Amino acid sequence: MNPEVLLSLIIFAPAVGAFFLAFMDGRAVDQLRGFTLFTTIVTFGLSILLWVQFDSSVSGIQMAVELPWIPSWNIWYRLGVDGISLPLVLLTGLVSMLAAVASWSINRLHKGYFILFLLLESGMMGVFLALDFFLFYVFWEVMLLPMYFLIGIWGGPRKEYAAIKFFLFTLAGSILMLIAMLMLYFQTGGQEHSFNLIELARVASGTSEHLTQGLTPSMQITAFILLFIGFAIKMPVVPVHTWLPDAHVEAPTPISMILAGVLLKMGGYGIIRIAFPLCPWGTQAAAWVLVAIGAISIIYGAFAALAQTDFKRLVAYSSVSHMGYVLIGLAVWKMNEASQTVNADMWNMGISGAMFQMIAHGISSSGMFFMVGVIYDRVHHRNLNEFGGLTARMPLYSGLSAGIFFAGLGLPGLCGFIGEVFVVLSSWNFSHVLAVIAASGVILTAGYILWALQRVYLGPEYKGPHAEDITPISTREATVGAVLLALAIILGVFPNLLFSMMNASITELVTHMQTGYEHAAAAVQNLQAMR
Amino acid sequence: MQPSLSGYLLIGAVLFTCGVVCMATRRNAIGVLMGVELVLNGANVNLVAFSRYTTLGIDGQIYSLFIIVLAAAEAALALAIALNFYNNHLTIDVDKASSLKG
Amino acid sequence: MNGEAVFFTLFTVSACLGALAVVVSQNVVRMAFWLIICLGSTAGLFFLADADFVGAVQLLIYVGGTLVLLVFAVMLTSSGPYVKIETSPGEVILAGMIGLLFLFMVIAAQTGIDWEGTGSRIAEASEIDPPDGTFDTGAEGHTLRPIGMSLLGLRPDRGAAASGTLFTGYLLPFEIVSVHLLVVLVGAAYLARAKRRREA
Amino acid sequence: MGDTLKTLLMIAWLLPLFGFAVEILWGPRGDRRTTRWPAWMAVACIGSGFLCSLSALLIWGSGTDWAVLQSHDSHDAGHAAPSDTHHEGVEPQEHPAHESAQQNPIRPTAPVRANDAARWHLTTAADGHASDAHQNAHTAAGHTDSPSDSAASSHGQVPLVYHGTIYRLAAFGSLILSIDYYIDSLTLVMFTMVTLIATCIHLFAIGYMSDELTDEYVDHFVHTSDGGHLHRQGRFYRFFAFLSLFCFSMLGLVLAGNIFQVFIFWELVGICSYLLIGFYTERHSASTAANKAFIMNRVGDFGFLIGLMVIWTWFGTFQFSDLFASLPRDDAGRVVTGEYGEVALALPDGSSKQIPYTLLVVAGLGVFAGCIGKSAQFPLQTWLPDAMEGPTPVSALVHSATMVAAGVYLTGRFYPMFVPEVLLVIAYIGAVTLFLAATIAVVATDIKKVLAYSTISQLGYMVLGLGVFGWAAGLFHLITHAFFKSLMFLCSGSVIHGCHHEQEMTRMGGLRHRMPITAFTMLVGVIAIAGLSIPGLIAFSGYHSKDAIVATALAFIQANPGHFLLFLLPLLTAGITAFYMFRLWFMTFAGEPRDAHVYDHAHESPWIMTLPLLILAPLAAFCATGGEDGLLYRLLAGSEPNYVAAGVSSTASGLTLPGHHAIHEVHSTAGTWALVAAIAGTLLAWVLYGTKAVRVEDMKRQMAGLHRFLTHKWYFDELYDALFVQPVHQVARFFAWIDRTLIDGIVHFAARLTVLASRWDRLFDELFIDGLVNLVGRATFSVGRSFHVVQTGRLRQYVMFIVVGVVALFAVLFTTFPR
Repeated sequence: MNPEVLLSLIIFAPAVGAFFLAFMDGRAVDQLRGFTLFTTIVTFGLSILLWVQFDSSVSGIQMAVELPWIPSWNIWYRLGVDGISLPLVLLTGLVSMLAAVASWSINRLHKGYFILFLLLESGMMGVFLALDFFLFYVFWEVMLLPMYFLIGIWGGPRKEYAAIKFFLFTLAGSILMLIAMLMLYFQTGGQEHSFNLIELARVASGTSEHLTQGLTPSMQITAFILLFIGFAIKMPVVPVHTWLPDAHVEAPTPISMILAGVLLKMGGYGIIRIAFPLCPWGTQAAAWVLVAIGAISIIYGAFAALAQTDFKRLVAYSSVSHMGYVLIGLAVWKMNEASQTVNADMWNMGISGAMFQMIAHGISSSGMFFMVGVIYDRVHHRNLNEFGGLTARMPLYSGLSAGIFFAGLGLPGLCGFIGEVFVVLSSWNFSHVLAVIAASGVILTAGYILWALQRVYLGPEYKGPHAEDITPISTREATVGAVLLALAIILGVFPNLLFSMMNASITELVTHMQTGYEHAAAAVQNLQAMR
Repeated sequence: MQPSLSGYLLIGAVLFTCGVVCMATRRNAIGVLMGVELVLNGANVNLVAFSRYTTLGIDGQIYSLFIIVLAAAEAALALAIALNFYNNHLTIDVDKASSLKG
Repeated sequence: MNGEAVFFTLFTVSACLGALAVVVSQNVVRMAFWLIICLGSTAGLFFLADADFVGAVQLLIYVGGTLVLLVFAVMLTSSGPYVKIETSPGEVILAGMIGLLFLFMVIAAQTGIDWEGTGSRIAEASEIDPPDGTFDTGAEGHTLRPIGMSLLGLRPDRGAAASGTLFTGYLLPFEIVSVHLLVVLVGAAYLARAKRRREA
Repeated sequence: MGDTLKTLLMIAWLLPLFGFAVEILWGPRGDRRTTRWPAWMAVACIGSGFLCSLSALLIWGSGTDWAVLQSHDSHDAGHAAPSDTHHEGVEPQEHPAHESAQQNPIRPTAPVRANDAARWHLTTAADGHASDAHQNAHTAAGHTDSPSDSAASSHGQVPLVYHGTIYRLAAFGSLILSIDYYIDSLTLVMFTMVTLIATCIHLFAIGYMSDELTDEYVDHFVHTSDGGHLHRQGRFYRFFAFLSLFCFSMLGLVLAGNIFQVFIFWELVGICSYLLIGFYTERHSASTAANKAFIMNRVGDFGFLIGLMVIWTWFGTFQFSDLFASLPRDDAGRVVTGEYGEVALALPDGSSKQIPYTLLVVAGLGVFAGCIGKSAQFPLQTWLPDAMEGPTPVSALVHSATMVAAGVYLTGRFYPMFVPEVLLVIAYIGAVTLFLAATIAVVATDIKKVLAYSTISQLGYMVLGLGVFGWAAGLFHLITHAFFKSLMFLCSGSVIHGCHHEQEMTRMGGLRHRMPITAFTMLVGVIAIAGLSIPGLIAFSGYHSKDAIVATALAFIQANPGHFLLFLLPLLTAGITAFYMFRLWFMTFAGEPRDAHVYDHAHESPWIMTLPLLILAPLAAFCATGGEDGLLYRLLAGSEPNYVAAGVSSTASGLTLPGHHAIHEVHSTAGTWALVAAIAGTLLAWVLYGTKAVRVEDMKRQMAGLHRFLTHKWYFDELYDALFVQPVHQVARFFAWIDRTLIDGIVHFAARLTVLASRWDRLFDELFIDGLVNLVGRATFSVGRSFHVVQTGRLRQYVMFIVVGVVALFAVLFTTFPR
């Protein structure tokens, strides 16, 4: 299919679906559900089609779309896909589809819910496909509002608090991003300001004269800090993570799935798509801090998870812990005095591992939230100490849950392992201490996941309320779980499926960053000479 | 006493001042109107004098003609107003016409 | 002392005295009379200043028209006690003082100006032919013809070169004034028509 | 041949996975719960695996014309019998061979990565002093697929290593991670051993687990809240599915061609162990034990991961062949260090890299930390006894024969990467472990716990053996131990089954009358583990293998007298081992029944459970026949790293690692000491428990303090609880508190501050800004109001005002701009 049509369709198909939903009868719940599911399936099918058309040997952007949007400000409708965004697009399609299936448990205001749900999917797809900073920002914000309402209307008891917290945190991040965006817009390009991410990246890795005038190294550092904080909030990392447990706990199950499965990935994607290539010098300057924050997130998240008594909160903190690996993997960029990357392949591996970890976490974490949701739908509580004995009552459910939780635990053969271990392996090259700290996460992860499994699934009998409502898992629920588990296994056994997709792009990114850093170093010398 | 510019201007000034004082002191609406006529006349004297003694040429005379015409019109209208006022108030004492008092 | 000076002095004195009498006299009818004297003298002054057409108009319109109108008005409204409406002496004195102040000021202003120099400077700056100061003393009178031409849109007094764009005549103002007069007449008639009093 | 071997082993490896998939997916439906077919499926898979492995071993042997054995013939000729000490005279003639071996070191050629193409090359010279092995080696090489390019570098190679890639996991530039295979004789022996024992245990489990074949299983160990016992559906299929998954993982671990792959399967066996220990999910003790096992393993794996990170960062590869080739060793087997203690690696891509020596130590210790966890060595030994919560076949297979031995296997497999300092640590850890576990076993009364501690102790032996440079000895013990320990566990399982899940030995006794086959086979195992023998006539496997370790230890302390504990502890423990094993046997099978109820209901197990015992018993007894000249030892020694045989003298750290020759010299001495200790232990056990000549209760009372110390397992659990578990929970709670209180507190504070600021803002807005506006309005109004007096409405006054205004204006003008 023509890339213009295909990419735009992927983004706007859900929105069109939402438009049609608006004209449907709000009482015909089954039709609403069915139509939403159909829309998400179509979207996922389109993203599969994108995958089919994708050429993984090409390192740059593919199927680029360029249409003028606001020409007076040089804002374009630019879309495109490369090895970094494609997996996330596929993940978005998949998780949205499964979340649509999981949305059967929504029991009020169906029409509004499904409309917002589809709009949310549009926003997410747009974020991953946009190549114009302005467009990116617009989609970023577009996705924010439906999320706010989805949490705030269909959430749990403290939904208002959670929704506002989520919104304010994310908005604070967006504003920092906006500042950085305008900074880059006005400082780069010299004669012509641009929001084009590719163009900006090209400038950032341009000749040193280029950097002395426009995007100076010191400005890169400022821009990077702004962008990083913006994305870090989304990711999230300690200490700006506290919106996550609340949002997760209060959000309805399918929204938790999307939140964990896709939204958190936007932070990582933003860093790798925007913060890194636009500020190579800033990246290098902040690398150690990034890795340290990542390591702290791992340990902190794991410890915090260990202390939780709310099942969903535990899973939420596990997300914090797991996303720490992403940050570490992205930032293990070590330079020597000669401005050369020490062991660039290691960094390549780190980024790949981080990307893999994002996908893996998208699968395992949304699976975990779904599993929590399944039991919550039955007994309406999440207190870890009031479960037990579910293996006997719900054997299939327990089996699927165990599999998915093991994926979260980082068990080999399941997707979580590859990401974690690859990141950890690549991190020793960067810093011994941080690598050891990151690696020690495996113990704590095993601790909190196994302990949770023991308290929830094992044991002689169920201890909490509503024992009579525990019914075996339905086919619909089992399908979601089984799909996620199957994917976890496939990715765990054949990680190269994903790595081969990303390899060319990540290699190019690494080269790009190296070039950018060299030129920035030269620019720094120029600036010093000028003084 | 030879006619000269300053002489004319002096006459204009006297007529003007008299008109103003007349306007200020008459309580009779028609008296006020007469004061206005005097003021206009003083101005006319000036214009004609300028026309005669300076480079203004014929323009001054034409201005004074217009003023005379306007004065006539104004007089007609003012008298109409005065009559109306008289019809309404049975007096033409302008001090009684103080509805615009703030 | 030639005749011109004599007439000038005569008219000056009668005009000024007439004006003063208008101010001083309390009776409206007398005021009207003194006003006639004053305006008539002024018309004489106009004649002396070579503005014979203006002087004629002055006599015609003011003395013959406006004042008659005023006298009619006085008669229409002077029902008994209202012919004389006394003003308080304080007010008169105050007005007189302010009037004198004003007069002094105006005289001071006009005597402070060098009229000759100003005239020549204006003539230099405007680069136009100064009027020769004497109009054609033809059979039709001093100013009748030029004024008539001006009102029809021509300026014969400025010479052929200047009668182009800059010094057009007064055709348009003349028309406007004509219409204005018409409107005023209609308006005056409307206002002055007898209405039945509400209260009555 | 490489392809054939690879195919056979991969079939043996993947069949259990297939079995697992079928059993777990198809098992739970309806009436399939009560059929035995999952078990037979599992047996078929693992049995076929065994046949494949065995045929692979045979193919390998015949392919090399059993060169391993032949090459040792010369060795044999040199040292006719272990007990014969005249070999000292032969020594001088062997030295030239030594020298020549050192002058022509066999360096592996720089390996070229080959995907899916089995390549073989010469890695080791099994026996440097076998001068005439040269010929045989050449013959062997001639028989294999292709002439070796490195065969010219000659000296006496024998074993072949086939390695290659199965598929690639990921590649980042020059960094490649893949699933590889690495086949040498060790792999083949391990495969055969694992599949054989697993087959037997599967068979046994069919009988042992048969009470799960019901829809209404009553678990007497679990009490529900209403006071009754737990009733649940049987889970027969699930047990065998997990067993199959375990077999797959274990075989994958053995087949692994790179250390990363080992790590993968390492974790997988860990999770299988978790699932199997926690098989009775309803029992809290079981799930807790499973958690403990997995988490303690993870602690070890944390170290493993650090080792992996070091290796990956510095070597850039995980493949065994590349790693071994990268580490430079001089002719004497010492790791070559530079001036500042750095080691110049010869990386597979031809480049070189300087690695600090300390990092090599870190890498070695890290990987060994994984082994500590998996093999339950000190200080991570406490999980294994708890793991006995699992069904007995699991204990037999996972927690004695295979998985826990994986640590030892990895130590052996990764041996060339361990520098002497690491080996010393390994040796001490082994020594401490074997002693510590044995002492606890002396006082344990649960029949499975005794065996568990015995397992830890024996694993300590293996680790010690490897640590003191007895590569083959350690692995030899691994194999023999696997046989006799699985036998003993199965016997104990049979006892437990026969006594209706009674595990306390204090309630048993005299059971040999009730279950003779079990008693007899158990005795075989006990003799084997105790290391008893009649020298020169008959010796069970344990004697040979333990002998080899003790001999190595003796040779080691002779070279390094400061480390005498490394000999003393194993020697002492040899006696203790004999004591507690015979104590177990006497308490269980001999004497009078202590509990009539148990005795009366005891019965011999059905044939499906005794058959495996009967298969394993002869293997346990005779698998090591011939000792160091026997088939098994030779097969293992064939894979020995080439520098081990000659020993390494005075390394940088001052250690001297004994070579085969030095060990041989002291073999008979050590053997004699070990035998004496074993016999002493046996006699003591007989006196205390067989004859009842001494009252055990009195002894317990006399040494109450020691007894309590031992029954509390040296207070390790309490120590760890206080040192790690509680602090971790504290820290976790603290972090959660930080999260809820501090970070959220800051957020809330900011929020409240914002609200407060907004309030102030509102006040400011209402009071100040609005006030200002109103003020302006009011002022304007009042000013206007104040002017209203001027607005008299009187015309004449207005005129006056105008005039006054004009006058004033003029006055101002005249005064301001005077002429």
